[in-house]
Amino acid sequence: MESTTDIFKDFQEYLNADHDLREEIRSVVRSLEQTAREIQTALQAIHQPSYLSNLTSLCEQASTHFDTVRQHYSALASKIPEGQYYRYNDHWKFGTQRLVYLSALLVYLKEERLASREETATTLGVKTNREEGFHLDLDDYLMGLLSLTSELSRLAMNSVTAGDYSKPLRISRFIGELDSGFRLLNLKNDSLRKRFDGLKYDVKRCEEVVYDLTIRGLVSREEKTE
Amino acid sequence: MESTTDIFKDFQEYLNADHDLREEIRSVVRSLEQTAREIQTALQAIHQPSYLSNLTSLCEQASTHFDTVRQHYSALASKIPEGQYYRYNDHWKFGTQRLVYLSALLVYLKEERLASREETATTLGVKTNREEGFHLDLDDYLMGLLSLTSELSRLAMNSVTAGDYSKPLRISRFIGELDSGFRLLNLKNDSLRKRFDGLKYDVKRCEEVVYDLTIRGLVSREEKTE
Amino acid sequence: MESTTDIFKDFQEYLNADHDLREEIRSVVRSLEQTAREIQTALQAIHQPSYLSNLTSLCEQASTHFDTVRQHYSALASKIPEGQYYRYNDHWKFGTQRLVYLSALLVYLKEERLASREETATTLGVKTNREEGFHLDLDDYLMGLLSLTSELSRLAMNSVTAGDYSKPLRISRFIGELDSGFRLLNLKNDSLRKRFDGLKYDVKRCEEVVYDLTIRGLVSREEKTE
Amino acid sequence: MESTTDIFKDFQEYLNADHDLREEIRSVVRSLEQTAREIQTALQAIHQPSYLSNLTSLCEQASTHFDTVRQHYSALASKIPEGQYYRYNDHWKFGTQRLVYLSALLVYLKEERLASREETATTLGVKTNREEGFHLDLDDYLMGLLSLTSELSRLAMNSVTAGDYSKPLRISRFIGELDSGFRLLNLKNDSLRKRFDGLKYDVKRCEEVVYDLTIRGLVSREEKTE
Amino acid sequence: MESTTDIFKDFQEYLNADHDLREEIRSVVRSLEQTAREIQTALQAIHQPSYLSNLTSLCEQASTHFDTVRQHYSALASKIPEGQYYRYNDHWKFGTQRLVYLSALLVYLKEERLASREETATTLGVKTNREEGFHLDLDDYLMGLLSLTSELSRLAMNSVTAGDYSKPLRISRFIGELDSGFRLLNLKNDSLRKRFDGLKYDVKRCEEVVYDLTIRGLVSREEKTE
Amino acid sequence: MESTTDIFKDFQEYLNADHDLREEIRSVVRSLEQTAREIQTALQAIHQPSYLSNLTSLCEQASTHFDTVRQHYSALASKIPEGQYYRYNDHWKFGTQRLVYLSALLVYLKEERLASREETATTLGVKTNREEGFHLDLDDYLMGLLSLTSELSRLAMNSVTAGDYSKPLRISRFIGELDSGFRLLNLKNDSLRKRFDGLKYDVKRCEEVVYDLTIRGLVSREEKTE
Amino acid sequence: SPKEKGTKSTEQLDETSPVIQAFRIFQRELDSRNDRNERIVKLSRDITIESKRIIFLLQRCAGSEEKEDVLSEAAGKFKELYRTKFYPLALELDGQDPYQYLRAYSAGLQEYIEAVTFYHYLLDDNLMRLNKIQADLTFNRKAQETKAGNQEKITECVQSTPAAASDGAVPSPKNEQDTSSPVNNETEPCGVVTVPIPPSEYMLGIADFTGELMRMAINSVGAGDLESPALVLNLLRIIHTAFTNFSNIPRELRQKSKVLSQSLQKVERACYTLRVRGSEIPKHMLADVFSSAGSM
Amino acid sequence: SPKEKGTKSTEQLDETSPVIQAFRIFQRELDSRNDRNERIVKLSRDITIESKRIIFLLQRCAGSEEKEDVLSEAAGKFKELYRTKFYPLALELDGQDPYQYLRAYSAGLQEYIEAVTFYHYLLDDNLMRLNKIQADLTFNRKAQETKAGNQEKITECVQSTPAAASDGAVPSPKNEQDTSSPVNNETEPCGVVTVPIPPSEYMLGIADFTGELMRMAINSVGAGDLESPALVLNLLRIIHTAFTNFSNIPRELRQKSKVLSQSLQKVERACYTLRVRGSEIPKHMLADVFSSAGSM
Ligand SMILES: [Mn+2]
Ligand SMILES: [Mn+2]
Repeated sequence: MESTTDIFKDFQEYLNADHDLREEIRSVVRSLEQTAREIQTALQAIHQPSYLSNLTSLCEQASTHFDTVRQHYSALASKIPEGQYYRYNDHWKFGTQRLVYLSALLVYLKEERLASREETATTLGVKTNREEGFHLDLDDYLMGLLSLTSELSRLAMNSVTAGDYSKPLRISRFIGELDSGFRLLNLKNDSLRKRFDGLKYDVKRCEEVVYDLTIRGLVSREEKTE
Repeated sequence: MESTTDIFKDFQEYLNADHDLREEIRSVVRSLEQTAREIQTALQAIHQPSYLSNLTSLCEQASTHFDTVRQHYSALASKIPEGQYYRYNDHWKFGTQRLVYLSALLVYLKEERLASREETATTLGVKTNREEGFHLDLDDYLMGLLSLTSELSRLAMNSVTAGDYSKPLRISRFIGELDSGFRLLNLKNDSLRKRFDGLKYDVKRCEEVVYDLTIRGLVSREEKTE
Repeated sequence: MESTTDIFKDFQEYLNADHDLREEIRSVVRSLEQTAREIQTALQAIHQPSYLSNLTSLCEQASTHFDTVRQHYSALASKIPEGQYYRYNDHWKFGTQRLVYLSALLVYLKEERLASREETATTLGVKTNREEGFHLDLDDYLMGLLSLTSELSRLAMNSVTAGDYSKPLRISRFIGELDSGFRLLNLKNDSLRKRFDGLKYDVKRCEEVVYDLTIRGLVSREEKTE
Repeated sequence: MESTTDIFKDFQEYLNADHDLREEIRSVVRSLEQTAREIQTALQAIHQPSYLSNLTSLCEQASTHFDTVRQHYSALASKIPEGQYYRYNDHWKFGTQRLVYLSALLVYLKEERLASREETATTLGVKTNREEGFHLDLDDYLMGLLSLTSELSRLAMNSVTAGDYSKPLRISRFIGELDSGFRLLNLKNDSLRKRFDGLKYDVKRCEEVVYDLTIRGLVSREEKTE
Repeated sequence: MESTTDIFKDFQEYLNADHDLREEIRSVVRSLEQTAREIQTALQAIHQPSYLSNLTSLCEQASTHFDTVRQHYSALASKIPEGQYYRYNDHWKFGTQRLVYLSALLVYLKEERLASREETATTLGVKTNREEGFHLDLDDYLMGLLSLTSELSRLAMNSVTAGDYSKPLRISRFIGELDSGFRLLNLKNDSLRKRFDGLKYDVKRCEEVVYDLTIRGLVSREEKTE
Repeated sequence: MESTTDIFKDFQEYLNADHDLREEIRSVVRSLEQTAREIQTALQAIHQPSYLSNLTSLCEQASTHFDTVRQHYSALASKIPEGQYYRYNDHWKFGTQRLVYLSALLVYLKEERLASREETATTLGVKTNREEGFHLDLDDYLMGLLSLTSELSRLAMNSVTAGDYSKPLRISRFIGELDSGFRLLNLKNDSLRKRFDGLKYDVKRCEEVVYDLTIRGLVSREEKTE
Repeated sequence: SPKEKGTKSTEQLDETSPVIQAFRIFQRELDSRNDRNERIVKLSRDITIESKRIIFLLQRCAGSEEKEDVLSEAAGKFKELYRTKFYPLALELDGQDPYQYLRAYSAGLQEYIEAVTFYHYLLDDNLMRLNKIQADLTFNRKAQETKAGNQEKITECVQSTPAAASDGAVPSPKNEQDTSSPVNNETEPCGVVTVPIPPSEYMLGIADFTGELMRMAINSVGAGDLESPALVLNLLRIIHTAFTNFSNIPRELRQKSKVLSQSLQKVERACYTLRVRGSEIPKHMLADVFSSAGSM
Repeated sequence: SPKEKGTKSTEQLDETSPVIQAFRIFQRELDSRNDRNERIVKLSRDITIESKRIIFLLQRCAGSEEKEDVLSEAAGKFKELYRTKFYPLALELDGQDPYQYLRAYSAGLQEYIEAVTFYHYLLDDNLMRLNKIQADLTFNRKAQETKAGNQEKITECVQSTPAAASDGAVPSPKNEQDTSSPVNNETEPCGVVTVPIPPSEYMLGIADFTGELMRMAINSVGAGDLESPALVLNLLRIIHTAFTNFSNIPRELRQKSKVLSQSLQKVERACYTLRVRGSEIPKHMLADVFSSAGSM
């Protein structure tokens, strides 16, 4: 009977360790999400009419936050035992998706192009591939991009309000490209699919803005096909 | 635009690979569960009055099935990329618990003792610890043991029907030991805890059989305290 | 535009016809279930201590109800357009399962054997195979058998109360056989599987009765292995 | 006992056959939906400013995909045992609705008229009526049409962006006609009704585009009443 | 549009009157349920081993509470406008069912027979038929009886604990008779049907007690068929 | 065991006292909510085209209702034992939030600014801080503001219908400022957070109105940045 | 029928047992109630279907020239509905506590109220009052008592004149007893039968009616009718304000008031769009533009 | 910490705006409240875990000879719990409206009550009263005020004597103000802090305790203790009867009373089984049989 008791004592230690680890993960993730919220708040300024003038400083400011992000991810990565990423990743899934969206938004604002998965991983301070260690899961990267399109379609409209009639055209084209990209994917009936179904509304919204500009002659034909 | 398309093509490959892998896993797991069912069916014979005479052949027969089990687990293990056990383990969790129960039942039938986690892992053809590779998760091992107690308490009763009056005493002692072991664990309110709550009825049932035997003098005092 | 209107008028007729047909089906099925309830009530008498003496008249009486059953099924069959059995079978699924159970119970009471699918279909007045017309779906036949085991396990206990100590043994064997049979099946996680999971309680209950009889010497060894 | 086992062996075969059939159906349907996605992606080009010039080639390209569609449906039809269409049609319902929409869109793009149920069935390679074999269910045809109106209302707007001011008028008239047709139906509170409730917004959207063109004199009175 | 506003003012008055009346009803019903709880508490003593000795005083004590019950029902009846019993009866439905159960329990304890609907109505101080005024709804009477069977099946078990081996037999017979009675009814899929489905567990429980007594020879054959 | 019974008697008294107090609170709160509904009804007139002409009288009328509000809060405050505000505040939470919204709406209509927490508390006749007594909970104040933004975004649209093209710009700016304010807060996953998530729709709605006006040149650049 | 069979199937029961004897009585009572309930449910379902059809028909009015035709077609359908469904329903309810069967006919009644208020709104731009609706559902049975067949009875049912029904305010629960309120019909001596409409059913019907108003307003813009949205918005606001101000309202009504508020905002948005778009050209041109767009 | 970062992140905001200024204040207030709530939740979670452990430990008593040892081990664990969890919790609640944080510590409190009443039942077969439990959770802070470090404070906390806490009846909400009820602790002048136990939390704990009683009764049969089930049944019946008779009880308590009723019936069944099985041999033999079965 001695041995039976021993077996169960070992088990108890194992259970306790799992519980403690989850507590620690939860704590880091909370800080991570807090930083994400701050970046989000800072970037809201892009919808203000005046933002064009201080876009650079805005981006710089947001960029500094990513130092903190990288620290948090580093702390997180150090806690996850090798090979147990998928045992615990529900904890940081949501926060990561948000940070992908924010870093991709930053890239778009600065260079009007798609942030690649590699550079996004670098910005977050994680690996691109699972084999290398704590990585950016593909699903999370894609979910982040779908949040980006939603924000950009709003920006298209507010650009008009701010008097910039050409940006909506470029955004519309960019979102159209992303839409084509996503259509290539064979999505299952999961959260990604559901979110992707929302993309068509972003596409439509941008098309409406372009339509409004076109019918009023506020945009030249050259611009449209440039 | 070329590059955007490329990015998504890569993604599609990734998604397809995941989908295909899950299909393969599902297929192996289906075979695994089929084998488990066959072992279960074979072992049902222990409740027949006549089983004592052919216990050995019964166990041998069941044992051969475990060759198949090990092959399936080997196939399964080879499919799971390193570090992704927990990404996919929902697929085989249930089947593994069942096989733990069956292999522990076999050990009990043959040697009337608790199958340790290590030997159970060996019987199934998997590792004991996560670090070593595709392993037997602790929760699944424990769940399997709780199925075992339920089956044994039934066996205690049917042994009497079959005319074997000493086996119930030994089973009762064995289940009592397991009960003490589980009581050492601080289980959370999860499926394990729920399952454990049923254990007391298995204990009680065995006690009652012992009682029935005792009051009729069908068991000697020596046997009881041996 | 004329033609567009015509197209839609045709559609309307189609929709109305479907609605009316469902109403008619519902009405026949209601009568069918009413008859099933009556048979059920009549057969409840088997749990009375006195039933042995008038088992024959009981069975005869229940049998006459099946004339009505066959009439209802004949009415039902005539309503279902060829090839649309599965479009509407949700309506009569439950009632059919109940009638399978009742007719199989009748067969067991009279001859202590399993009613085959063919004879059950005949008793109900439907075909055995889909190709022949309105048929007894296999799932429904199996579900009916699982209701039978539940009723028989109750009968095992009440037989003891009525002083019949050998019937429980025969019932226990019969249910054991059915259990083995069902274990051969590869059931999906559907309602059949769920219902089958309940079968183990019926098996256990019978085993307990046999155990109670055995430990008190109320049954001879010969009877048990006969 | 022999016979009981036999009975269950037969059953197992039956269950396996059903399971295998569903697997096969699922596999064909997956291919079908994949093809549908490809057609959809191809036809998305109609919203690009440049599409007018290559409408013909676009339609031709999409048309070729329907060869594949017909092959898939032929494979599917050959799998479904006679009279079991409604047992399995949940599997292809959604895909069929999508293909109805795509083939009706193609007909509209080429000839600006409603694709009849007969020709749609032909394009898909299925029968029009249930009696003839694997057919196009009426509900699915109607659901497909409702997806068409949504796509066309979007096209009306994007046509303006692309500089085509007369297409929106024709689309508006076409959708108006469909709306009148659907109003003739007494729809129950099902998915069709819900979908139809959205039609009024498509109608309105087209009217608004026509309005925008009219007040700017971008469309002649003759065109409007032609 | 003044008159339109009047419509809503009238309706508000109607709502207020309805609300006030419901408040009054609720208040009486609360007292009614409190009295029911007290009777229930008093009658819980029947499960004590000692209750046989003071059954008479127990029943007398419970009886006096029914004076209060009748007063409450009289107050309640005076509040309900003629022909609106079913408008408000949700308020007292539950309480009435409980009181039916308690008064029927009292009758059973005293005379071991079924309390008729008429005498139950009289005990509660209400009419038997709707036409006569505030009445005892048949559904509520039947629901009360189903609570009775549940309590009696518990009593059967506790009687054994208290050393009374013949009461369970009489209870089992009584519940069996009620079961036959209920089977005569064509119940809809309502709460009564659901509750009736629970009756089979009460029947079973009593049968088990009788079985336990029989197999141990604790009850003579005469007693069983008396 | 007498003393055990005492424990439950004491507890019953406690429950009764609690129940009575809650009844009283509910009654006051009902009056409070009725007054809130009347204010709400009066203020609905702001969505009518004609409201500008009688804004002053409208506000005055609404203001008088707040005398009643203060009386109700005074009655309520006198009922709540010290230190038990949060025991009962579920009762008035909803009503208070509504009144915060209404009084803040009034302030906005009159002066186009944010009503501070202090002045809102004063208007309602309660304290600002918990330590001072019956107070305005911060959560309730914030929830009220979120209802305000929703109402104002609706007003923005209706103002345009009424021919006022500049009000939407001011509303949009005001809501934008509130949005920034709310972003400073670290909201938990509670009702406030959920409600705040809805704020983005209000922001968007206003942005759309401003966009619609801008693209049609109905608003001058000066107005937008004034 | 179930009753006969029930008797047949239980030959082995001990019919001398008081329990069985009592349950035989219960059996008859339950069967009779369930049968009545079934018949009422069936009538209600038919009323729902036909009312929905009438609503569909009425929606065709939106800005259309065939309004007259549509309205008279609807009037005919209502007449048929009274004759074939509501009169039989009134007979079923005669002598019963209508609230016992309200759940069985509530759905049909609400849908009918939705249809008939919609019809009357199209007729005279006003909200139909409860007593008017109630009068339509009150029938004079006297004439039929002498006739023979049931079929004829139904054919010749006549609606009582509005005067025969309560003409006063909405009855409050307390005083219904002593008024000629339709809800209490047992005291009617003159052979009048009715389908009682509890005021809350009326309001639920009104709430649904606002959904149809919204649909009509949005459809009518497409049909070139630029006035309807504003008119409808006016009525919707009155109803919405009233609903907002109701206290003590039942849960079902509260839920519908949320839908009502959404309908209101949809029409507000339509009016907003008309204004914004109208800003781009002179008013008189606007109507012209839309009406020609709609006449295609 | 969130606060610093919040400040950093918003440099571009217009800090002169009254809206922003007001929200800066709200930010601080919300943060402070949320932080306190977080700390309390954490303490509550720890209390839950430790109480569950104690209950597990106490279940080992069932018919066992090591009862004395187990009870004294449990006593030690309770002491540690007061020192490391309840005293810090009392400090957090000091000066607050405890009901504001009740949801945060309710789970832990109930689990603790379950554990401590179980412990006392094993000690003296009786139900522990609320004022006794409350006294255990009331701490005298005076001694610590002079010390320096927080750590030391906790180490040396002393529980106030029972007399310091309310000794009377369960406080009713109306009169709590003027009694020395623990729920209202702001008027305590003598440096006493407490974790207030609302009576309904006490009852919820009692309800859970009955579940443990049931477990113990069933386990003890196996251990040869044939008396426990009857004793436990007695207490369970008293509690069950009391719960049955409660009026105005909160929903949560009503739900638990269903579980209680199931526990009662499980123990009733155990007693029934004992009787039925006991019928087969003389009473004195029965105990003998079971006790030897249990001692294996
Ligand atoms: Mn409607
Ligand atoms: Mn517990």
